[in-house]
Amino acid sequence: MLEIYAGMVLVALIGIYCVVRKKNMIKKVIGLGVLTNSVHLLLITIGFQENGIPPIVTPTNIEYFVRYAVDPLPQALVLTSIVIQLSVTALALGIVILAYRGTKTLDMEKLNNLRG
Amino acid sequence: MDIIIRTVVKGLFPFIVLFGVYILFHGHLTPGGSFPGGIIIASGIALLMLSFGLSKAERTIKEKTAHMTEAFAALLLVSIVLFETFVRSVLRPTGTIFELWSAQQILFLNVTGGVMVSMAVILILFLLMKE
Amino acid sequence: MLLILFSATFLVLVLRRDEIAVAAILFSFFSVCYMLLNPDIMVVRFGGWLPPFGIVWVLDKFNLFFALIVTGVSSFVAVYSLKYIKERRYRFYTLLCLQTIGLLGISLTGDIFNLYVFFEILSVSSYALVAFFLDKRAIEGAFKYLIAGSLTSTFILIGIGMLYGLTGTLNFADLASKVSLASPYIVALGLMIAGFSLKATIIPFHAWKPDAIEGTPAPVGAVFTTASTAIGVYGILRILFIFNLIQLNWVLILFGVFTMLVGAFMALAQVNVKRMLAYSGISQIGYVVMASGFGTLLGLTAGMYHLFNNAILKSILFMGAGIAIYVTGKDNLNGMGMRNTPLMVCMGIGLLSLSGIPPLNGFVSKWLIFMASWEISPVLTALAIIASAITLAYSFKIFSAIFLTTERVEKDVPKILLIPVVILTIICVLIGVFPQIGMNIVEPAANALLNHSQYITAVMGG
Amino acid sequence: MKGILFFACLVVFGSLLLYVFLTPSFASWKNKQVASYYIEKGLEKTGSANLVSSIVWDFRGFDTVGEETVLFTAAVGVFTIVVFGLKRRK
Repeated sequence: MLEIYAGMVLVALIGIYCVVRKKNMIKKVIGLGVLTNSVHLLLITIGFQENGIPPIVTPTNIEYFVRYAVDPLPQALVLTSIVIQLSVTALALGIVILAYRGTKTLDMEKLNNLRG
Repeated sequence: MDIIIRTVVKGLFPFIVLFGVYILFHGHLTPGGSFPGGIIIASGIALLMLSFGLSKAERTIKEKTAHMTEAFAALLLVSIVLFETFVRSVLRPTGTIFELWSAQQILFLNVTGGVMVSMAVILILFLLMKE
Repeated sequence: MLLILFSATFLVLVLRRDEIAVAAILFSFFSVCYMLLNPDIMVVRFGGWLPPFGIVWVLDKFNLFFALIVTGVSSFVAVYSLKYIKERRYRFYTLLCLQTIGLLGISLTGDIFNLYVFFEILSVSSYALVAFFLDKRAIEGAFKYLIAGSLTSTFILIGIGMLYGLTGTLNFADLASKVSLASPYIVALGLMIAGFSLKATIIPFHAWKPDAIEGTPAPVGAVFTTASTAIGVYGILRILFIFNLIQLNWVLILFGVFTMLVGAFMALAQVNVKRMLAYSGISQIGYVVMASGFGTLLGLTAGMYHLFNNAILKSILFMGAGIAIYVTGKDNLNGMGMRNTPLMVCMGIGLLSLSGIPPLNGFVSKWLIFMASWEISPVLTALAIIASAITLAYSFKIFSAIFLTTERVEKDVPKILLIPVVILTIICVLIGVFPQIGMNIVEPAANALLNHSQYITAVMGG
Repeated sequence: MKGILFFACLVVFGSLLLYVFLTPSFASWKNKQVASYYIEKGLEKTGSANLVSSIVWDFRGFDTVGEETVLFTAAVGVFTIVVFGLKRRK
């Protein structure tokens, strides 16, 4: 289990680094995606179980289903969260397109004229 | 674009949409459901846009149609879920459990949600491609 | 109520009529008022499932108090925007309705993941509203807000994941019985509080706010500085009190004092009206957070009363400044001179009340805050009075820049822009003269927050 | 200097997260009453073989509606921003 959690934390840190330190706007949006995906990984891992089977009842597995099925709730949460991430990314890209048309650059520093 | 890509896409497009619809309708039996199904349908349209350009895709589904369908599907969805207890008494789960005609409420919601998701994603794609 | 709000959103989009949206938001405001009269805690179970398994909305006094602020501000803004927004108005109203849905959902829900979903509805619609004017400043503000907002809402999601992993449930009331003061829980709740501090603009998380507000339409600025900050404070208070984390309150007091002073000083240095008002809003939130951090009934009442008054005052000021911008076409403090007697009276009252001059409502809540802080430490009282004095200074700066300059524009102000401002000013004076009116709403709310065992039994029992 | 400080913050944040994930009771099956209720009763209560679907649309249907609303909001927002932004430039 340690490897999965460590991997998730590593991916999350890469995402935060990308969002905060990169100057390019597209890279910032990509960083957001990486960060959110790492959280999805975390949520899925919470439902993990040894020898688990998918939480879908079929005629063949109905006898031992209750004992081995993994937790279905995090999967539902991830499904919801993916849609939210999709919509945020779409809106972000729309804003980036407009910013690019206005200034012909993707650099955050050159866009930055609101200060103080 | 390339003729090979165009031919392949032309052949593949109906099957992609069909596969999406299959996933929508079997959301309560197999993995998948409204969101994956809707996204698969939308990805078919995205393929059309990439290979044939916006105008051909516009001929398959109009931007305005997508917008209106999305709004109405969303409205339907909200009203169904808010009156869920009432709906459950009308659409009583009948039929044997592992067949298509079971859990009517979830089936119906899956299809409505799938329509909404696919239309929303198609709309967003249209808008971002217009740039 | 929610169905009407939802359907109004879609109808506005399809039919392109704005009056539907205004009617829907007003309707939700009045239904919240009606529900406040009900003494019991109401629990709405969606789909008929019992609480830990399904989603519930809990309508207790504390939740309804925030719902009242949110819908009240939104309805005044909706009336005001009928004239203020000139083009693409039906789009604006669609987004405004969605934002109201988000705010209302956050304040009423009793489920932690449902809270996240509504938080995202609020965030996504407000990103779009910030970018609404589509000029360079609006785009930049929207992008900064989007990055900061998505980063912190991811923190909230991580916090939710941790809580689910530690306790195996997502319901507030169910969580409250399982969460203890062990350190893993504190990390999880701290992440969520950090997420809400962004909306509440407590000082290390404040940087997006002035940037975002500078480019927005003024009525949206009013919603931002009142309703979304109120929602942020709601999240923080709900988490702190229902999970009994009152031992951590010194953190709140520290951040509150810091926010209060820095916000006031920054406001003094601004030249743009909207930016100055944004910093002023940050400073007022500092008062609220500090007073709530005392943890006593008096402190909590004072803080929430100040939040309530701040909502009224900031709406007056943003709408008044919006009228000035509408008439003169500039938002720089130099060159905004205009003459209009009713507006001058309203803005004057609003600014005086903001800095705590006696017969007005700002004085009532500030006096309560001073009293509450005196019980803890006189130093805090002194700091609060200093911040209040600075408030008076920048209030005078705004007032003189708009109404006392030599070059003034003589132009009629549309009546519909003035109506909400005048109504709010009347409420402001009324509360100042009869503070008991506001007290009747605030005190039950503070009591409901402190006696959270009632909340838990209402949700779980029976 | 700023970079080093930032990396230090990242490391502290990451180790805090790991600390929580490695607490012994984290994600253990015994504190999952809600999940076991879904697994045991989900099939007979909703009649859907796919339990994820039954949670998404039935037990927590309101969440999903909220999620579709987010998608709708994004579509409206992108429409507002992009289409009118393009018109204004011309």
